[in-house]
Amino acid sequence: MNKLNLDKKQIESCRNYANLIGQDVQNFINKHSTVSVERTVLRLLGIDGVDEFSIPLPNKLVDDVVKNGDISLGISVYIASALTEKKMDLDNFLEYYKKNNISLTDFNLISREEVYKVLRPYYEKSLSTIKKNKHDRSEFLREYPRGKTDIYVIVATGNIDEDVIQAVSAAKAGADIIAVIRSTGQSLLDYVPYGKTTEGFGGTFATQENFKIMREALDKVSREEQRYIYLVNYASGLCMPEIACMGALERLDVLLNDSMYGIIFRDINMQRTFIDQYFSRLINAYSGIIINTGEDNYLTTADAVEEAHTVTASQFINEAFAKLANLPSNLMGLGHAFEINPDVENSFLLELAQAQLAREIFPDAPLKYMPPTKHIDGNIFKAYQQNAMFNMVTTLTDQSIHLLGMMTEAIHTPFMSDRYLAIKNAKMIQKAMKSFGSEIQFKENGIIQRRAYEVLDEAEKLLKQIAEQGLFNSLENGVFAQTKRNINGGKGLLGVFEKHENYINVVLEKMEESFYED
Amino acid sequence: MNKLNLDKKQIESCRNYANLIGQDVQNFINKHSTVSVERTVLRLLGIDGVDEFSIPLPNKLVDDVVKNGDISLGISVYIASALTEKKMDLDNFLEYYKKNNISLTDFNLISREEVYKVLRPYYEKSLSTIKKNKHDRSEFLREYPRGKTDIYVIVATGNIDEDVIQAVSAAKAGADIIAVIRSTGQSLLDYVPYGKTTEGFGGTFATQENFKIMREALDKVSREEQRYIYLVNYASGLCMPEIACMGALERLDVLLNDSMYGIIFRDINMQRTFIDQYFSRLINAYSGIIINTGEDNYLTTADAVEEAHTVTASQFINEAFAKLANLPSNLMGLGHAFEINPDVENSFLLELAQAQLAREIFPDAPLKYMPPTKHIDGNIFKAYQQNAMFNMVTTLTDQSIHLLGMMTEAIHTPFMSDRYLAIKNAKMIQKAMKSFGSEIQFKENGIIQRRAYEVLDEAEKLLKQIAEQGLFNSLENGVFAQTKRNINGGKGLLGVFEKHENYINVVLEKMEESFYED
Amino acid sequence: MKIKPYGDTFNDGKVQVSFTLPLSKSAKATAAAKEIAKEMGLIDPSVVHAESIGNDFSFYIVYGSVKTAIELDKIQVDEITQERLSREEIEQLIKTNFDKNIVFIGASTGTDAHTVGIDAIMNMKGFAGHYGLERYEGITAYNLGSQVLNEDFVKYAIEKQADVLLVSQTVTQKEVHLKNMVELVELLEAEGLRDRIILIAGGARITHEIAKELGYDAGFGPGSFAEDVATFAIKELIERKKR
Amino acid sequence: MKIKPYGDTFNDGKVQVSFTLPLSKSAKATAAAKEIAKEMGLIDPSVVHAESIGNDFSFYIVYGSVKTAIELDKIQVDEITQERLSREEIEQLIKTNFDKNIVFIGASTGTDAHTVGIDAIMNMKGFAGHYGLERYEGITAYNLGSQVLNEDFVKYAIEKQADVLLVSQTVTQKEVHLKNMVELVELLEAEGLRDRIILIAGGARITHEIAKELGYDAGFGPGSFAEDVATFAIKELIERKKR
Ligand code: B12
Ligand code: B12
Ligand SMILES: Cc1ncc(COP(=O)(O)O)c(C=O)c1O
Ligand SMILES: Cc1ncc(COP(=O)(O)O)c(C=O)c1O
Repeated sequence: MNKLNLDKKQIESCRNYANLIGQDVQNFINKHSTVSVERTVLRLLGIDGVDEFSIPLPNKLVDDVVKNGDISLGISVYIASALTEKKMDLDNFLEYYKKNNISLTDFNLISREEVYKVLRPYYEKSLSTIKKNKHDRSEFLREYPRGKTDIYVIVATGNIDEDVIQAVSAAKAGADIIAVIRSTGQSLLDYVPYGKTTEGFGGTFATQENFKIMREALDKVSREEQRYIYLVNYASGLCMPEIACMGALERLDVLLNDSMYGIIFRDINMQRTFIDQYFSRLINAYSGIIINTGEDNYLTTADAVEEAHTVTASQFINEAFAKLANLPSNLMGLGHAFEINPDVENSFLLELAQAQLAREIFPDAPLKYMPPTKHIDGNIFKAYQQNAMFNMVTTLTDQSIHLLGMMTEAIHTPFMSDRYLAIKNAKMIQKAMKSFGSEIQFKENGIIQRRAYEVLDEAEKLLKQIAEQGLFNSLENGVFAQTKRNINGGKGLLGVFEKHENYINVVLEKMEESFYED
Repeated sequence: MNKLNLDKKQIESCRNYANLIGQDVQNFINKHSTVSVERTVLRLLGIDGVDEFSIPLPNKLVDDVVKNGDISLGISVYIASALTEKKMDLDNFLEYYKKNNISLTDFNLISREEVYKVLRPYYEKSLSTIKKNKHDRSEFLREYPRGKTDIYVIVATGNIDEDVIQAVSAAKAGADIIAVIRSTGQSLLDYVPYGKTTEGFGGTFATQENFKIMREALDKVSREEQRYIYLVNYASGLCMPEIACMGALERLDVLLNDSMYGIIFRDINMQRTFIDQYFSRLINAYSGIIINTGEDNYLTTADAVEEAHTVTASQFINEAFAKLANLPSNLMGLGHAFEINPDVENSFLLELAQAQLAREIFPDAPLKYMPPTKHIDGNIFKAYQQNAMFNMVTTLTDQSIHLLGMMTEAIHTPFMSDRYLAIKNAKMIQKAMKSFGSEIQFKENGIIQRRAYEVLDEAEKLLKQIAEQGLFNSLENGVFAQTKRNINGGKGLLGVFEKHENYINVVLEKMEESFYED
Repeated sequence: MKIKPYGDTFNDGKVQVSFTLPLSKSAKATAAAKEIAKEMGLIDPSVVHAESIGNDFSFYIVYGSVKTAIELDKIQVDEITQERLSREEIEQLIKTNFDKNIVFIGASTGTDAHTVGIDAIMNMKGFAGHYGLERYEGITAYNLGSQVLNEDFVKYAIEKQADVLLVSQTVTQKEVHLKNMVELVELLEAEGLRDRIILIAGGARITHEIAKELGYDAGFGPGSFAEDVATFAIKELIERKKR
Repeated sequence: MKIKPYGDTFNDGKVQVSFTLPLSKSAKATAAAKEIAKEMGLIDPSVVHAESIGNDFSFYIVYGSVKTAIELDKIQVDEITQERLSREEIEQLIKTNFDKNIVFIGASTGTDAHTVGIDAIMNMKGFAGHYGLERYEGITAYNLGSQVLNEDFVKYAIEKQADVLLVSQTVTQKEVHLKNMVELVELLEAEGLRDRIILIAGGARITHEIAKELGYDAGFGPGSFAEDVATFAIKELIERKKR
């Protein structure tokens, strides 16, 4: 595995800078919460469903407190106080709440101990569902052990029923991981749609019901194929922790959950994103869900030769945040991508260097490796070849989560046959080149090694600079994807608040505790 | 270049066996001639054209002697004697011959010295045309130096005019070598068709006029593109030396000219083929034309994993015959192919081993590397990928003559776009992986090296066995392509004859002399 | 002139087709594939490949010859035929014809978050060696980025007194782009702005033809550069000034 | 049941098409490509790729939706529906029904030199783990190899009193195989042999349908094995004996 002969000290130094960066932001995170964090608490107490205007109950309740009470205390105390005063269980209270024109802030607030006492049965129920899901997943994995590289494809029809057909078909063709792409724009909604959906643009809405439908279908095909098929969805966005919670409840296996993607690519406020990602990742850590980070996206806007080091630097930062959220290495699906213009001389060697670099820096991480997208054009034959080259690098460098490129990348979301052909492409390379990686050595100080050193050097410099300036400032200066974001700009800032000294979050605290116990 | 760490002694031993095999057959060759050898002599004296029944004059004259005279004396003496007795020059005599019902055997035979004296002006004219062609090619090559790998594509429309359009288009897209495939079955005709042709099946007739038309078109595009475009045709068949002669006269650059292909794949008699290939290759050596051998074809009938060593053994034999015909290494385009079933685990490594083996055994030969054909099916996308993998091995092992695979290999002879896309595929690999070969080393005694040792071992054993049994016997036993041929079977045996002790061949002798002069 | 596709001979009409059928692979499904090819007007279609791609689906590759040649002379293309001027020429043109800076405002509108295209046209750095509009003397360029609502876009246009609006649209699924592009035209008309502004669209699937149909002044597809857009816009502005 | 191709939704009718036009790349040529797609009955064809491929040629990739669904129930396939028997079953069948060996003669006929296919069916070793006819007890198999002229083939058939003739044809350019295959039928008829012999064709582009049309008893395409041919031939011989 050690082909690049990297400087261990330098890697250590990068990690140290990243930890400084992460810790600095974590201090900020610990003092804050957001509306979506609070909604997640409600969901983990078992609150779901929508009112007559299709507003999800968690939104309705949190908005109520935001408007009429003091959300900085956290939603936990409000809901617990209401139950106590009304002497109702949650279901009854919610019925009562929906029917009568009352506010959640109409009740006398009870003490921290009482809050825990009242809410324990509710959150314990959810937590035990999550634990059961984690256990079921382990059972599946024990029964059907995985290879070293998982083939990952997306479905994106907009219609969950159609998605199921395509997912099953892909699994039968050899896919190990199925991601259901979200409808364009969902990440900017400050609520999670409810129920089964069959209309979406460029993807299908992420709803708990849709998760359930797909999970069921995949469990069935997992048994048929004797391979456990991972289900993936996307957390990043204004509802990051809520989606993590839904994923935990419906046994998703992988969640796109970057610490910065929303900031850079969806112009979501950075304070909001950092706070949300922490809770979201904590849930994932608790549920045994692999996170996927999104630094691969940097190269869709910036040049992949010049900006390769930003990907590496970002991986270190994502790792630092992941550790702070108690995620073990084997759940850190750090992202990177094959995005160099194939017209660049020796582009293949540069890609190989970068992929191997990631592999050697993060030996235990289930690295997510993204296919070429930017330099794919409408020539589907050429695209098929570019994907073959990408598949080769994947195989040569033992990447873990292998997102397959589609020959119609520049045209449309995948057709059934595009996906099938993509799987066939990957399988052929995997088989024909099976031992190629272990059969070759790289020339000492040759093009490949030198490229890796160069990228690592620059990543270290960048991390040092970010550590000095702070991550907030750095994002304002546009260090990643050449995109500048204002600390008070972007979507969702209104949903951020400082925690009161009496702030209570029953679920977050319980989860944190669980990690200290171990 | 030395990646396999081959045993030099073993290579030496293979060469020794091959030389024994070659010398043994050469003893037979030296004592024999064939009707096509004699027709070639006439062509090199400047005799061309057809009679009123479309029978080529060279055929008419040789058949005349076969029927009415003693062809074992060679055609030279008959034609020289006729000219002497009739006191005519060649053109006049031929007019006279065609008009009057005479035989070439009607004249008193003159002495060897007289024969030379009479024929000198005629053959010298041809030889000087050939020398001029050789010189012109050198000039082109001096002006436009070549890279290390030449991209080779075929045209095969059946219509020389359409071929020209496609050839020019391919050259503009980046092809360095254009081969005009012959019409199905031409190799079994015991004459060469005459004049321009626009109707053929799966290919275009090889005629001198067609050669000229294509050469002109390619010279034009060579100047436009500032790259000298090689022209290729096929010699193997019943008219092997005649086509070599036509190629020499029209400045072809490469000729398919195997010592055994006709025997194995066209069921041409082996005596006939061996004799013909010698003269044919002598002409090529004289003209500076690269020969291409056809051991790649073995793997289209036999299994490429099991029979790889037969290709290597055959390359040694073809090399031995080439040396006997005075061909220098840099004109020996020995053939091999990428034909392993891609479903075989690590097939890519086995292909790499084989290609590198050929490269290291024959470091100075312009190796001809053939694409996958046998395991290509109607899935054009898969085929495009297989071709990409083939292109990678080509680039990794510095093959010289790179025959591009077509995505429609299993369907039809190439469409214009198939060829274009094939060139694009090859160019992308060449560029993106430019230095990959020099950047990697193979693991010592790993899969690749061990495979190479195994193939070389078996090739040595096979060569030893053939040297012991003799090549004629071995072919009767089906050592190559699992095809058995009888020494007195197959087409064209009737055209073989033993030379009389007074046999004269003015051109062959002159050419042989020229090599001893150097 | 009548033309047909070209396989390896003039007017052989050869085309390659591929598709999936919602049928398990079978002789009947293959026959159905052939039937579909015939429906497409192919003579002698040959199903060269049939492959099962999952439970109830199979994939086909077909070659065949199209029946009818098309009449080339009848094809009308609404094409931007102008020669692309260089940046210097455009700057000169602005200098000679206007005494104020020309204001370009661009955005990736609606839910569309793809900015690489509009950035390529507008940002200082430009694309593939062609500087963006921000670098042009005589041009004031505002790039509003991604997911800009049409309302906000129009508001900004009024505020900055835009001369040229640049709309980038990449996501075309379920025709979102058409709806979104038309909505902008309607908004501009409602504000009485449409005629005072040059409205230009661009994106990977945008053609001049489509843009014109939707009520835009021009459309630019893949491979466009700032020069193309600026040449068109400035010349058009000069034209309009004359009228 | 009516069906259409499937892109990512039932009956979306999506197909992919590619072809070359004998035109230099231009907006007009792209429009022509779109026109051709329309001629093929595609709704909303989208030219997703246009590339110059040499002086006067350009290459196009188009996606679009076919208009008409086809009626699946109307499709008739002349299919060999028999279950493939195992070698042992076939040998048993011969044993019980005939008291002499069944003579199969095969060749790649005409100018065709492709023997891998006929070898796969006939040679001892067989193909992909399926033994060839030479290995069958009760069958006498003669494989004449390549480029066997029809005349010679018929002569040999008479000499060896063949029961079954196997014809392999691979080269299909300019329809050589059709001519060659028909000629054989005519020769057999002239000799009064046609009805006394089972005539079977095979090859990469051969289908049962085509073979029947040309007057053969059956046709076998890619993926056929000795068992398929033997099952068909022996059962047919038994049938004929009954009549
Ligand atoms: C990069 C990229 C992204 C990046 C965008 C980053 C960013 N800041 O822009 C990220 C990763 C964020 C992304 C996200 C998504 N993407 Co995206 N993405 C691409 C990708 C790979 C490249 C697009 C690109 O940058 N091209 C390069 C630029 C330079 O080309 P261009 O845009 O065509 O621009 C040129 C011309 O068109 C013209 N031009 C463009 N705009 C304008 C404007 C004017 C006025 C003028 C004059 C000219 C002009 O000039 C430019 C230079 O020549 C394409 C696939 C591909 N290879 O094309 C998919 C693709 C466009 N994405 C797609 C989808 C579906 C999405 C998502 C919706 C997926 C999802 N469900 O999550 C999301 C959400 C985005 C959203 N809400 O809009 C689909 C669109 C399918 C369709 N036809 O509708 C594509 C085709 C991929 C696919 N096959 O699924 N994507
Ligand atoms: C191997 C090969 C050769 C070898 C043949 C060696 C040999 N001894 O057979 C060599 C190198 C000699 C060769 C030469 C040529 N070839 Co070639 N060749 C091929 C290749 C690569 C594979 C064919 C093959 O062996 N397939 C494997 C066998 C097992 O499959 P199969 O034949 O389909 O057989 C199966 C079934 O069809 C069936 N079957 C077959 N026959 C029969 C018979 C019966 C009775 C039954 C029941 C079943 C049956 O059962 C078999 C097992 O399942 C194909 C391309 C490809 N990938 O398909 C080109 C191909 C067939 N060749 C082609 C051409 C044009 C030629 C040449 C004419 C080129 C030239 N101008 O020089 C020459 C000349 C040959 C000639 N005179 O016929 C073209 C044909 C184009 C067309 N459609 O007309 C092809 C498609 C390549 C191309 N794209 O140009 N070729
Ligand atoms: C980390 C991460 N999160 C989320 C997404 C998708 O987000 P959206 O649904 O906002 O397009 C991506 C897309 O590639 C991603 O990389
Ligand atoms: C050495 C050699 N000669 C000749 C040919 C072509 O011969 P024919 O024209 O007989 O098909 C080939 C075909 O691949 C070949 O490899």
